[in-house]
Amino acid sequence: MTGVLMTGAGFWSPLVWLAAFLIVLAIVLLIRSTGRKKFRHGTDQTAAFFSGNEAPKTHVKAGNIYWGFFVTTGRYYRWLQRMHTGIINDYVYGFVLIMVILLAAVTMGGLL
Amino acid sequence: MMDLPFIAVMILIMLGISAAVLKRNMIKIVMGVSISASGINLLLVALGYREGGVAPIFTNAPAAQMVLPTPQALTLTSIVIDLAVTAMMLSFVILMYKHYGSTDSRKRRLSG
Amino acid sequence: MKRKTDKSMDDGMSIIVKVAAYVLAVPITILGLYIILHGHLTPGGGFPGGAVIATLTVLFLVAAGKEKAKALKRDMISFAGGVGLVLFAFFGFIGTGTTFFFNALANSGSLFGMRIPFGVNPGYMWTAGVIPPMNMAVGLEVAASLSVIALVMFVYTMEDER
Amino acid sequence: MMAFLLQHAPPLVIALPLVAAFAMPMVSRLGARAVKAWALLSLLATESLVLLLGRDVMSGNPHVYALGAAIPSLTTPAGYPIRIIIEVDAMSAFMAMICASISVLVCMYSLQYVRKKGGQDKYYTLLLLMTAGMMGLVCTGDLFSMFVFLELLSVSSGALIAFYARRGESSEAAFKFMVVSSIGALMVLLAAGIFYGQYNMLNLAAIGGMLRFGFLDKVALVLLVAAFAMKCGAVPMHMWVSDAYGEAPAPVSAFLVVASQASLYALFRVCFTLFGVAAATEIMGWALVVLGMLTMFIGVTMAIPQKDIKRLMSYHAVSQTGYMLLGVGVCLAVLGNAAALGSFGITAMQGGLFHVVNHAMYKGLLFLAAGAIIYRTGTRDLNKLGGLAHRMPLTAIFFLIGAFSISGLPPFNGFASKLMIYESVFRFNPLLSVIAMLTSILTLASFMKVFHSAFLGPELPEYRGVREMPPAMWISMGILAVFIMLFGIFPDLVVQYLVGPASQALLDRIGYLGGVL
Repeated sequence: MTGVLMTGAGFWSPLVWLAAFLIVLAIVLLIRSTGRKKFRHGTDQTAAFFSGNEAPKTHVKAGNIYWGFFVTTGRYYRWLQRMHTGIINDYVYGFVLIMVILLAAVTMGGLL
Repeated sequence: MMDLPFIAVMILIMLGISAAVLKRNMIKIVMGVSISASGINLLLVALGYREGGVAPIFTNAPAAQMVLPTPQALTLTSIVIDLAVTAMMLSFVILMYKHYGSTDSRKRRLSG
Repeated sequence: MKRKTDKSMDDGMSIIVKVAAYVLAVPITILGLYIILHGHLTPGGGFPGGAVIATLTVLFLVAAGKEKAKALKRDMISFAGGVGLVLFAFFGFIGTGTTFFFNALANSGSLFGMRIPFGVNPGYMWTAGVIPPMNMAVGLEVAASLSVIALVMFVYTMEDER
Repeated sequence: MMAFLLQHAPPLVIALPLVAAFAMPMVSRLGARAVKAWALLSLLATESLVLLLGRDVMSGNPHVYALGAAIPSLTTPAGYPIRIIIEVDAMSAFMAMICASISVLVCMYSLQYVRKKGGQDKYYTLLLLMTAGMMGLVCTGDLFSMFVFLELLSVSSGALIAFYARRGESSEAAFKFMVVSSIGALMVLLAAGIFYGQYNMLNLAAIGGMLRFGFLDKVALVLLVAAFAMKCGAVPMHMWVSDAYGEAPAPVSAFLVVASQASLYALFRVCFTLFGVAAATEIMGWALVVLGMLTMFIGVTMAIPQKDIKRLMSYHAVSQTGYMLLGVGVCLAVLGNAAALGSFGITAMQGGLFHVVNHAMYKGLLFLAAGAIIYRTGTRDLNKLGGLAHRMPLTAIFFLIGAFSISGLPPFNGFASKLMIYESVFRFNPLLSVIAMLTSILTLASFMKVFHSAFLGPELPEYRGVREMPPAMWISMGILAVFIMLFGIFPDLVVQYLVGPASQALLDRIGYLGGVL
């Protein structure tokens, strides 16, 4: 059948998904249309509430996003930073290391 | 004595790669890569050697078995490629020296 | 970063080196051409011959110095290299009637199409089909592109700091 | 005429971009417009030839071509293969189609993106050479030609990475790339030498037929796998990827993704066709799976804190390569077990190969979107960007399509291939599947960070004059976006007509060997 992808354990049908998505969208729009019509764009209604003061119009910069995540996983990231030195010698060293590990795995693998 | 070239090949390749891993001077890293390439070229030439064979050149050839010219062709090709690669790497080192003022591989700006 | 500009290389090296270089130019050219043209008979061929000819450029650059090096136009040299490569590909396409890279000229009796007599021989020039023309094309290409590499590197190393 | 073209298509798809690149010094004398037209036309010709060849090959008709033989199919004149042999089966055709299609789009995008004075002809020459290298790498049936094309690919991409030589960083990235990839290619050559010493052959099929799998063969297997895994950017050999992709011009980054996948093809070819069941497939398969897991997770976690938009995307490219290694590695691990292979192995491989084509498309789209941002704003620092959606809505939409696709949100194409990988890998080992899903979540998180910091927020004063990107750029991105949608909505057709034959060809070792011998 067209539009159904068999994935071994189950199936995935984007067309059915799209149909379901459209139905849900229609329901959402239906519910939305029953709402109040007093909404005005560009008035105080849309402004953010900032304790009665003027809300600052700033942009959260990329460096500040996920701050808590980096604090929690700090040790892991320090380890990663130590790994990614950016020195070409370490790049070649990683390659040699993988070759040695693979060689050990392939030659010793039969014995285990 | 037949294994002598192969031992030399191994030594050359190891030398080249250890230079690429251990040396911090980028010119020396390029030299290491070139040494490994020469080691592999030596391997190809040594593989093409046959006891009692003559070189595959028709002109004034003695009446004896000729060796297959494939390894020689491979070696020539790989020498040409090695030349191009070495020239490229050296010109990058020149450019980096112009910008960073050093040929030390630890002086890098890309990391992490 | 400020670096001292090396002015000593502008006019090239001493007169002894220059004369020696100009004298050597002739045998180098002849050797290179010999290696290219006899590529199908003796060891050698397009790449070694072209490399020999390219040493001429290096010799000229080192001996004559930066001012004279401006006489070598990079565009023209890489144009010649392109011509060589396209010729090489053209000789590859000649055989496309049967297969790509098929040696269509060999044993055909035309240019380079002489049949090789079996056995020990002193080497016949007009044999081997498309291989000698391909050697020439490769020789042209290699001579040109190695010259360009030498020229570019020479200009880079001699260039003043921006 | 068509039959003639079809018969000679295997060498022509390599020769066409190569000759076009050779002729570039002559064409460049006619001016910059001629250079662009020449590059685009020759890539279009290559693309149409590849599609012609691919349609024939996909319908179960692999092509074998011996260069210089009296007839193209004369591969064994003296009982053993002696010439350079090009063998195009469904897997090669699949990869060749990806390479050719992306090359056309990248060239189209570059028409307006690359503005450097005096460097135009060199840029397009190198682009054509890269295409030729990829085509050769995926079409050749010979270990030594594989090395040659790998080096052609490395040299041309190295030169393209350093295209903006005014920046010291790009030279640094190119130097690192060249050192690492030339050492990798030397290992391939060493493996070719080892094979030649044992079997006096260089042809993949001939070596595969005579393989004894002694100690030297194991060494050669390790050399080849390590070299190609490094070239496709598996952790811990991935550090060059973030430098090279990050510093290259944006269209080149999009093309380098495909170059990595050509190396991935070579890796699969070596594992499945050259060695096959005879080798330690279980160990090798597990090695690929472990590499894939590491690649996936370390790649994505390194991507999250990045502040350079292209460097962030390069780490994502590393991370996505892990999915392909995982899918195909699972298939390799169960290659000797017919029941497991039938029940989930083939699906895992199909998922991996489907991910290859999807990755080429959405990663290409994302890199091109990043290129559009850089083209208009002149900066790649996410900390300095913001509010671009006001001025560049089209870029924002394309970026969002790419971001949803790479994070595996339905109904985009990334979801279909990831679902195949998850469900089949779950039956192999549930833990792997869970880590793969976690990686997807982290991918979405990091792309939301990019989208928020570059496109959302109030309009910044310094980008008030920014305009939407020029037409050649959005047309090529639009084509990619449309194909991402189509592949997402009709994944079953893609699997049936493209991925299915390719995975069958990769598993059909006897067929590949029999094509030459």
